[in-house]
Amino acid sequence: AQAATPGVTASEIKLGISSPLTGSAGLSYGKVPGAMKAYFSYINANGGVYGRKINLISRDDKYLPTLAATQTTNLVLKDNVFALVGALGTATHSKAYKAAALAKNNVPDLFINTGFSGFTDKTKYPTTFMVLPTYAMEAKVIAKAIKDNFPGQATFLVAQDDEFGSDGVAGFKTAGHTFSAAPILYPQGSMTAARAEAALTALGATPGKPVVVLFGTTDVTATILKAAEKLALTTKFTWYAGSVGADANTLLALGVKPTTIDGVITASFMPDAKDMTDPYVQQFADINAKYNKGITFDNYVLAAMNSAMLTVQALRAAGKDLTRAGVISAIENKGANFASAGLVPLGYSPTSRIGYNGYWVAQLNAKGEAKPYGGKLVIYSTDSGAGAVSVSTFVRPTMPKNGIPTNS
Amino acid sequence: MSKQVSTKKRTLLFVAFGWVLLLLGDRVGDLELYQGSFVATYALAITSIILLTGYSGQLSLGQSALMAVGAYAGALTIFNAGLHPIIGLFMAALVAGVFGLILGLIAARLSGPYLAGTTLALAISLPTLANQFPILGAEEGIVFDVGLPPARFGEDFSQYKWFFWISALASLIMVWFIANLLSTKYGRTFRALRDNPIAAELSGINVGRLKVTAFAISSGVAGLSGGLLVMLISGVSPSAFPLSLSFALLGGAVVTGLYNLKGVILGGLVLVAIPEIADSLVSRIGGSEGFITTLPGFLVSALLILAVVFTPNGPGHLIKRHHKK
Amino acid sequence: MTLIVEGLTIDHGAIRAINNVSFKVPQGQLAAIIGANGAGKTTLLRTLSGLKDATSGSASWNGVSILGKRAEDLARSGIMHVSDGKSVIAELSVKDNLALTGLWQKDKKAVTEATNEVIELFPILGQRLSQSAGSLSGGERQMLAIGRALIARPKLLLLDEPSLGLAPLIVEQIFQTIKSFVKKMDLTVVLVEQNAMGALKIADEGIVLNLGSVVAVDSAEKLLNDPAVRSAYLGF
Amino acid sequence: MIRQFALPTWGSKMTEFITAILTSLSSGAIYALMALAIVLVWRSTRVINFAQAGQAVLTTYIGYTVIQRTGSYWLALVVAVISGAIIGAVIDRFFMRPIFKRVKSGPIVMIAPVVATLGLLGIIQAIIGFIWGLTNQSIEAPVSTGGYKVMGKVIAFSSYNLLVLVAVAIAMLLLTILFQRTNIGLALRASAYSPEIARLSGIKVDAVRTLGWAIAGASGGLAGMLYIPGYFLYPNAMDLLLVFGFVAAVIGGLESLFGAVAGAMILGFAINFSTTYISQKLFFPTAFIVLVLVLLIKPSGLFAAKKSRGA
Amino acid sequence: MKSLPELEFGCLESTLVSNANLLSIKSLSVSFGGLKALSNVNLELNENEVVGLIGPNGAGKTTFFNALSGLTEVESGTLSINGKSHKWPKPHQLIDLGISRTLQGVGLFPELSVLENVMIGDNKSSKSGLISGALGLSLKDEKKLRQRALTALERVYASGIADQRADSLPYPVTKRVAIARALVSEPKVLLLDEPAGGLGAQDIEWMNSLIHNLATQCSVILVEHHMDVVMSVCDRLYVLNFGEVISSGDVEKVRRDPAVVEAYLGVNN
Ligand SMILES: Nc1ncnc2c1ncn2[C@@H]1O[C@H](COP(=O)(O)OP(=O)(O)OP(=O)(O)O)[C@@H](O)[C@H]1O
Ligand SMILES: Nc1ncnc2c1ncn2[C@@H]1O[C@H](COP(=O)(O)OP(=O)(O)OP(=O)(O)O)[C@@H](O)[C@H]1O
Ligand SMILES: [Mg+2]
Ligand SMILES: [Mg+2]
Repeated sequence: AQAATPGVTASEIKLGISSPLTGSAGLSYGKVPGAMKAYFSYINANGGVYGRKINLISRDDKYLPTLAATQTTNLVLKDNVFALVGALGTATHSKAYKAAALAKNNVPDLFINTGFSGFTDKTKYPTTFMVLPTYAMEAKVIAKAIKDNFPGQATFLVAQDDEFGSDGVAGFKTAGHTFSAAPILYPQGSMTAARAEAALTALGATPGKPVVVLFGTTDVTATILKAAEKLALTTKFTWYAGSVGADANTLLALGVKPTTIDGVITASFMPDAKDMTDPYVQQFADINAKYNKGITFDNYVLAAMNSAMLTVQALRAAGKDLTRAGVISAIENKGANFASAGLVPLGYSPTSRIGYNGYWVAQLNAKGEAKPYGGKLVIYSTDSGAGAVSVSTFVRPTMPKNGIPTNS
Repeated sequence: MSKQVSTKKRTLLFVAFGWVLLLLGDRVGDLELYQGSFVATYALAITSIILLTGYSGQLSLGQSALMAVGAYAGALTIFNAGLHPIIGLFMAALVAGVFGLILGLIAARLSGPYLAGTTLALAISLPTLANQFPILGAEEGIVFDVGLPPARFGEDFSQYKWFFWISALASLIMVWFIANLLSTKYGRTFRALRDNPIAAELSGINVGRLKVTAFAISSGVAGLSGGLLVMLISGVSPSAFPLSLSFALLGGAVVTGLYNLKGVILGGLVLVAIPEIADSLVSRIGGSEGFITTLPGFLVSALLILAVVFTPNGPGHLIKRHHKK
Repeated sequence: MTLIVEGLTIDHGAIRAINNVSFKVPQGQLAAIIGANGAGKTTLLRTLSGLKDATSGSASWNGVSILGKRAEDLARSGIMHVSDGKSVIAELSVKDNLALTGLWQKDKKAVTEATNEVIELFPILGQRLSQSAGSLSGGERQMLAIGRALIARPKLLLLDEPSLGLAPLIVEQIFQTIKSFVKKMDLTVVLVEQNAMGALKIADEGIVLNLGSVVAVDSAEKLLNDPAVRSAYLGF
Repeated sequence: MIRQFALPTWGSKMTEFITAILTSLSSGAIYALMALAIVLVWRSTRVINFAQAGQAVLTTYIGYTVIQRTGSYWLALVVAVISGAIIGAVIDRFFMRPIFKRVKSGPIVMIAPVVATLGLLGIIQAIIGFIWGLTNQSIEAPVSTGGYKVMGKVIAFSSYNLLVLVAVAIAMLLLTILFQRTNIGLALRASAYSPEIARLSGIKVDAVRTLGWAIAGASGGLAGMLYIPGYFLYPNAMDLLLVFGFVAAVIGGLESLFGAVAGAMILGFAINFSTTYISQKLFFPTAFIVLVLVLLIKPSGLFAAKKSRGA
Repeated sequence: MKSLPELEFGCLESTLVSNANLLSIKSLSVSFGGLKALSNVNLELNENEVVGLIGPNGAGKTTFFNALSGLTEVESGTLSINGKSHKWPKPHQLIDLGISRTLQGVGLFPELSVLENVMIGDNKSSKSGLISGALGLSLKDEKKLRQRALTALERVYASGIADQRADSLPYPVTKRVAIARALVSEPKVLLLDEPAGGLGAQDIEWMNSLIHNLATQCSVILVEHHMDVVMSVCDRLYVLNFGEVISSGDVEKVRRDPAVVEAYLGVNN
């Protein structure tokens, strides 16, 4: 049976990733394949997966749908990979998925890096497993946090005008949250300094300390925060930056002042990459230092290594006789119990393809560290639909020794 | 302008070429078929540039936007109106052609950098509009599905072969149309107005109208190739038509040689093969992570420049010159 | 200061435009080069002014070789070429066109003087100074081109069909002007003309080209009276 | 329940309007930086230089490195402007000149420089990625980016915005004087329109064109060093700005530096007003609409040179 | 001979006058800004007549052609053909009036073959539409046009070079091809702008006889600075100076007109 499984030999498992390495999107996400490779190297150095070494082949799609489609097809047809991991982006991956006929060939499409709820549709994407919670979930959690912590304040939403924003808008609607003004939806690339200043000037006239939710990429968060600095409005608002756009390292690198970042609230399902007390974080940071030389350890690297660790567990759970169907059913049946750095529960089941099922609410300090809001870690868990947001008592599984999974 | 190929000969040539492709299609793998489909699609897009720039002398930097118009028109026809994919591809060409006609009427008085600027602005603004109309499906876009190959072709007939048949056939037919058109009156008049608009005007040619005609036809051709492109990636979305696509096609047109259609396949081939080659070259050389990620872009760009420097009129001209000597 | 051309051969790709041509033009002399269309006259001038490379042979001015030099350097050393076909820059004003040859000259006063002289010579240019050169009539452009060259106070003037498209009266006037300049400024002129009659009348020496080769070199007067030349190039 | 707030109306219409004007000015100034560089190359060599986005970013990276080493923005500015000039000159000498030696007539003359400069853009961006890595950097503005306080309110206009605006005005004035009033300017124009006639008139065309590229490169360096502090630094940082700069230059007629700045201001105002008063979604379409409207009225832009007669 | 499609134009206001001039232009004025390039110019042309339009450089001769062919805006003036008045045409409508012209430069299409250049001259006769063109069905029309172009080339003795590129031709030949291009539409009126300019003595002679020949089939308005040509081929002359007609009439009369001698010819001619 083994010979029939593409990408698997007695000594090797070939995996593929198509993601942006260059271009604007490559700035943040270009580190992902390298970080995953670093983790796999670590595993390979420690015996691999049942003796097989993992070989991750990375192809640059520049965040363009056409390239994603051809690169993914290349991975499947030319590189003959066993499974795909960590694909990035909605427009890109939705095209790549069909073009490379992943469904037809039953190619596992593991731990994709997008929160677009469309990917939860098992009939359309039967082999896909998300890792991020959906954008809608995040919106619901934010709505809940606002309700709990800032009752009576005006609220505003600034969101990117695509599936990212529209999923978010839908989530707030589901949660029954209405904003004090129509959401500001901006096309990608249009939130210039001038536009941000105009938007904040308008919002600045609101009495009280309104909550501004930023549902966009990190560079836009930075642009808006810098506009607030200019207009002396940083403390006028309570800032709520979505998980995609709140990487503190990046914000600082983009020139946002530490005092501005101090107090920004965000949601996350992962521990903070700066939190070296967390065993996972520490382990991953060690691996990074050894196998990913010269790359600073940050949230992107952390998330990528975490996905790699999930991948190793999925491969192990599928058993020594590795097949594509085997991996898919292994995640469906055992995925919820995989060890991971995530602080919220994993939701994999035969019916659900969503990975993390919730968020904890964090607040950045001036050093860019994310600490639990209000000093106490509260984990909110929910679904993408109409389900309520509940506080979860989830305790994550302890890390496998040295970060090397031994599950089966 | 040496002796012209007669229409009959050209038709035979196209049929023979189609036959060769058909045979070839049975002998190569899915990946080659898939890449071949892109070659055909890009060749068609380059055809639209050769018609517009090489023949009628107008420079458009917005071919990607026109392709997007065709792509959306096709997708709506198939997905929303539920019509046959062939009608979808037809609509892709037609709607883009009409769009080009309207744009051409607006831009008829523009030339050189002014037209280039206008089309460039179009290329960055048009795709962002797609997010504004829910019917266009935002970033995830609309599925563009030509369906499975007919059952009578058998089990082995893969989706990729089906793609290849459709894109190669559609491109062949369209290029045949354009080649016919350019070999007689229209080609002649396009070139005349390009070379000397005043003399053309005095010879009774309505230069303004003809420029618009060229723009509309070119848009139609681009629209069809847009339709084919999204067929290959099985769905349309705004980001599938970035400005860089327009630019890449211009590069392809230069490699092809702007003045005749003979090399369009080569242009398409280059667009598909060069990044591929650069990628595999780099992975073979190896090196630091930064080196590996930046080198392919460097190589592709460098090749583009070399092409412009050494064969600005296309390899066809090189070969011809050698023959003469 | 003599222009010496020896065994000059020039090709356009496979076409040999000038074949083993030799002649001399001493300082202060006006040589007319005549010959049918396609004889190679323009090609010869373009090579002498540095616009085109020669295949073999030599050419020197003032004892210094001028082959392989750049057109702009030759121009600055006093070799001015007025190319055929109304060589003006259509997008620039008449004034700017005239100013081009003064840009690099040190003596700005002399430039102003020369400019005024040119305007005196072609008064219509004076009336068109701020107009773009592209709006001039064919003949006006020709005047502008010659005027621009004269402002450079050239030592060797290469004129390619200056009478082209000019009214008879102006042709007369231009020929006389050229002649007077030769005297006044001790100018050496190589004048290429279809109007062989007019050219030979003012020239000291005539060179007859045919299909790229020199078929006759003689004093202009003798050529004017040579029946063979008359029938072949003067049309009577 | 969350209480509904109506945005206060007192004076807010006025604030909105004033902010729209201020942001229009500052974005117009930014577009103008790029438009100037584009017009400079166009005027001196008839090339739309798409590599300008890369050149400007590259020089800004050089400036960034200087800041890292010395901490001085002003020194970095000088270095960036000088290296911009050098890079521009090198590009002309080693890329554009060989291309124009081979490309002389026909539509290829329009396309070859476009493709070549795009290729250059790719090369420059790859080189930047290789040297400085593919991550975001930032440069701190040399003057305060805090908005001015007017009648107790902070407005969307800072010393930094003022600096950019003033720099644009000065650059435009100096360059205009250079082009219109000096011999170098005339030589630049003549070489661009007709290299052969310029040569025959004794103008060192090659040198003059290289000088044109150098001046444009220098102003690109200035553009980068002024723009990036208000934004971020990465290899593609000025791609979009290039498009808007080009659009602005076309609006202005491509010939005149004043036109470039005017075009940029028109674009800045159109974009900020349409996004403020109609919808943020009009950000990109506005560029197209404004351009089409202007060109419908004046097909060669607002301040174009007169056309030459046909026959 | 092809019937002229002139009926399409301005028939409504036409007033049929027998024995009318083939072409009649009344009080034509053209200005460029403040410059009066033509003022109140009247010109008449009869069938099979060669009329010369001469004058100093910048007198307005080319402007006259440009006005008649729609390249320059007319300030005032009327145009009538065969007694019927017409609107001033747009450039591309000139041919419909039975008029064709050559340009003062040569104005060939450099990258087209000689034959194609000439075919462009009667592009309108090829009715092939986009669709028939795309399907390759317009061959008959093309063949006919090609034949006509070859005939026109024969008339200027240039049929041997039909397949050469126009930019590879020696200068005198380009002049012939330009005339062939103007002839192929079989115009009633031919406007020639300096056809002998830049030609050598032999070619000028040749051009002379060509124009003579042409006059048997159409009428010609000739702008030319070569007085030999003008004097030998023209039936009548108009002399422009500063945009005004300063003299007109038969050749001998004009030639001796002191105003013309002073403004244009000089004493030596
Ligand atoms: N750029 C060119 N490429 C190829 N052949 C050329 C080129 N220029 C000129 N020729 C050829 O070289 C020969 C000489 O041409 P040239 O223009 O020097 O003649 P000319 O005596 O100046 O003629 P004319 O009196 O018509 O101006 C001709 O046969 C011409 O066709
Ligand atoms: N578009 C224009 N703008 C301004 N002035 C113009 C324009 N066209 C022509 N002129 C001027 O009108 C006058 C007449 O020009 P035109 O070309 O008709 O002269 P011409 O008689 O043909 O002269 P030539 O014999 O030199 O060709 C000239 O003085 C010219 O400068
Ligand atoms: Mg000549
Ligand atoms: Mg004239």
